[in-house]
Order: sequence, then C-alpha cells, then structure tokens
Amino acid sequence: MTIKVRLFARARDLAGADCVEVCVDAPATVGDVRKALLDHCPKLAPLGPHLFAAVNSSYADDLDVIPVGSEVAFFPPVSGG
Amino acid sequence: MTIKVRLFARARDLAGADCVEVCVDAPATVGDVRKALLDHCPKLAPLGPHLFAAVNSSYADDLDVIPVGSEVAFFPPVSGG
Amino acid sequence: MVRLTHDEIDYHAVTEAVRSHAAGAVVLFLGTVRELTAGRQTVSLNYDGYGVMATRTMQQLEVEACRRWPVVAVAIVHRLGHLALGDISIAVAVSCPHRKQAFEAGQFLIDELKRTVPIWKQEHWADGSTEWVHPGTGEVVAPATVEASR
Amino acid sequence: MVRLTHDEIDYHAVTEAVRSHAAGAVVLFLGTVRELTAGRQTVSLNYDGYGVMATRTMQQLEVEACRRWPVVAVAIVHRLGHLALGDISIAVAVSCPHRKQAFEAGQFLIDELKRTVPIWKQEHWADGSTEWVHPGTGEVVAPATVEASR
Repeated sequence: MTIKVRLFARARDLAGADCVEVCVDAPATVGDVRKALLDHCPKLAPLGPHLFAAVNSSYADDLDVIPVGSEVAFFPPVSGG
Repeated sequence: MTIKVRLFARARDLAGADCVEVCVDAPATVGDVRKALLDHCPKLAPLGPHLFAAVNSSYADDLDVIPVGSEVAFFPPVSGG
Repeated sequence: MVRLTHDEIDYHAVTEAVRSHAAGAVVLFLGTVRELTAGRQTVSLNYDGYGVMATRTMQQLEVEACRRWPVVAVAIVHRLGHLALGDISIAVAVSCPHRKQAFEAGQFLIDELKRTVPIWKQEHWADGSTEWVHPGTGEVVAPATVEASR
Repeated sequence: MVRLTHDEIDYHAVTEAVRSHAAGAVVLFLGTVRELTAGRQTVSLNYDGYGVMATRTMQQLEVEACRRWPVVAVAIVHRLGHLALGDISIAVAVSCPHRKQAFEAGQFLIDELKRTVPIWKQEHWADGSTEWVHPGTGEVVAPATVEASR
C-alpha cells in the first residue's frame, strides 16, 4: 500500500518536500515505513535514528502497526517553547 | 528617654492608636521598649510574645540597642502577598 | 523595581518592565483575592503595610535574587488598601536567560516576600466579621469589629 | 485552552483567561527570543509546527496538569512563523488556589511542552546561517542554507 508521510523541520529540508509517498506491504509497521522512507530519501540518513514517528497525531514506536487511512509523520527532536 | 513606637494591623487595633510614646532609660534595648509598650498598652498582651520589632526599617532582636533618633515599630506576624 | 500602590496593579506594565533581549524566560506571579479559605467565604480584603520598611525589604529581596540567580530584571508591585474578590494583591515578575532560573527566582521572591515583608491582610468575611491574618499567633478568629465594640 | 498562532501573543488575554475567584495564585510563563546562545548571536527565529498534533499534545498536557494539581484553569498559546528578538514565542498561564501548586503546574507544562510538543525552532544567526534546533541529533551546526545550495 502507499502511505503519505509528512515531514517537518530539518527532515523536510533534507528531503526537499513536506510530504513523500512510500510503498510498503500491508499491514505495515512504523518501522517498515521508516525503512521505506530512508530508502526513498537517502538524504535523511543523518537524521534516521533520531526521527520520531507519529501516527494519527500520537507518538508511535517502530513496532506499532499503522491502521489503514492513518496520517503518518516523521520528524526530528522537538525544540518548541 | 521618650520613644515613639509605630504599631500596625491588629497591634494598632488593640492599642487603639498607630503610634504610642513610651519612656525608657537610655541606652534602651528593643526588649526594654517591648516591656514598656506592654505596660503602657495592656491590651497588647495577647500579641506580646508574637510581636516583631523593627528599628529603622530593619528587623531587630530584643537585645539590640536602639540608637538615638531611631524609628521603632512593633507588629504581628506578616501576611502580605 | 519595587513599589507599593493603592491603585489597581497593571501587571502588563510590571511584565514589560522585565522583558529584555538578554532573557529567554519571564515568570510572572499574581496573587489574587480568593473567595474561599478553609470553607469560609471572603467578600473583600484590606491590606495594611509599613511602607518604608516594606519597600526596603522588597529591595533587599531583589538584591538577593540577583545574587543567587542570573537575573536580568525584577519588578514587584504590592497593592495596599481595600481589594475586591479577584483583585490582584501582588505582581512579581522576573526575567532570566533560562526558564529554570526564572521559576526558581520567582518562587523565591514571593515566598520570602510573604515571610518577611511587613504587610498585613485583613479578611472581611461573608458573616460580617473582620480578622487580621497573623500566622502563628494562635488567634484563629480575632474579630477586630467585636473587639472594638466591647 | 490551548492554541497556535502566527500573530503576536497577547499575554494579557492569556492571563485573563485563567483568572478566577477560585484562584489565589496565577503563574504566567513567557518564552522570549534571546539574543545570545552559547556566545552566538541570534537575529531572528522561525518556528515550524505539526499543527494538529501540537494542539492535541498541548491539550493532553492541560489534562495531565489538571489531574496532578488542583488547577482552576490553563491557557497555552504558542506562536509559529518568524519571530524577532524579544518576541514572545510561548505563553503558559495557570491558576490554582495556592501558589506552590501554580508554580509546579506551570513548570510542568512548559517542561513537558518543550519535551513533547511537535514544534521546531530554526535559528537565524548573525553570520547569515540558519540552523534547525534538534537536540540530541549531534548536528551541532546544520546550516540548511548551505545544504540547500549544494
């Protein structure tokens, strides 16, 4: 299945896009999408292990399965405030 | 010598005055003035041991000697803020 | 900057007084007149102060805070006189480079102010009685109005 | 009440939103754009946020603060976009019956917000470079402008 991945901050800058599409076998975990994302955007490699994942606006682990129709995002450590 | 003693809050209410004059032998300590004050205003007795003293706008102990011309004040525990 | 006032406290001005390009954190504390204390209902408060000593003591607290933390600026305004429910009795603002410092300095200033600055609060309870608040004197209820009428 | 905005933060409104007769203490925290960080000079900042998740995460923090302390009200506004020196990036206001609770709840909210809410700061340094701040990534200097020109 195709999953749209939203990117933020330096991850977006490195990828050159705020959203990329990756293909993974269903059912896919967050880890599957992370691997597909890094294959698709090799420039994200320096941030790879530091990227947090969110599924439907909640932090998610690499083992979490992504429900169909979810919004998926990857982003580097936060620095708001 | 005669010393003017400023009173505040419930001490002022009990004494019925915001300032009283007491007579003490010079050189007088804060303790001397406290004793003279309580003799002069028996109604202050319930607050007596709880009254703080200040000489020239600084907290003072009963053993402190009061310089001539000082401003002396007695008041109950504070509750500002 | 420390100040006593009988007017409403403009906490926006108090806060602006400490803002700076050198500070990344501003903490403002407001004390406001609360309606309920241990189940009793307040209708208003009266604050009395020993003006010259209160100002001097607040200035000493400002100096001490600046000695303990990398404070950029401090502003403290305490109101005296009659206050209605919800009114602001005190505003303490402090700015520091970082937030932990600002929280610590702000809490120090209000804690020490309540412990040492010669200002007194008189409760006006809903039952019509009044009572000076003098912690530790053991006079849990000390209705000055009753006293005065004896 | 939590909110993201691209406009200047009206911290007076944020503070008024938490004032109450039930509260004796209000703590307001402001994060402001500081000029110097470890000796480097900032000329401006840019904040990016994952809006829907940031709002949701801030709402969860409000709920958690209300669970841990007797909070009367919480108001949080975070600014996004371009900020000049001295501008307010965040305002957190909390009211409680007593001051210790308000300080603790306020510090919890800003500490957790900085740890978990998906918002990112980009430094615009005086030397013309820009740098996303991503703690722990080991990219001490990550000039996106240089990257983009390769």
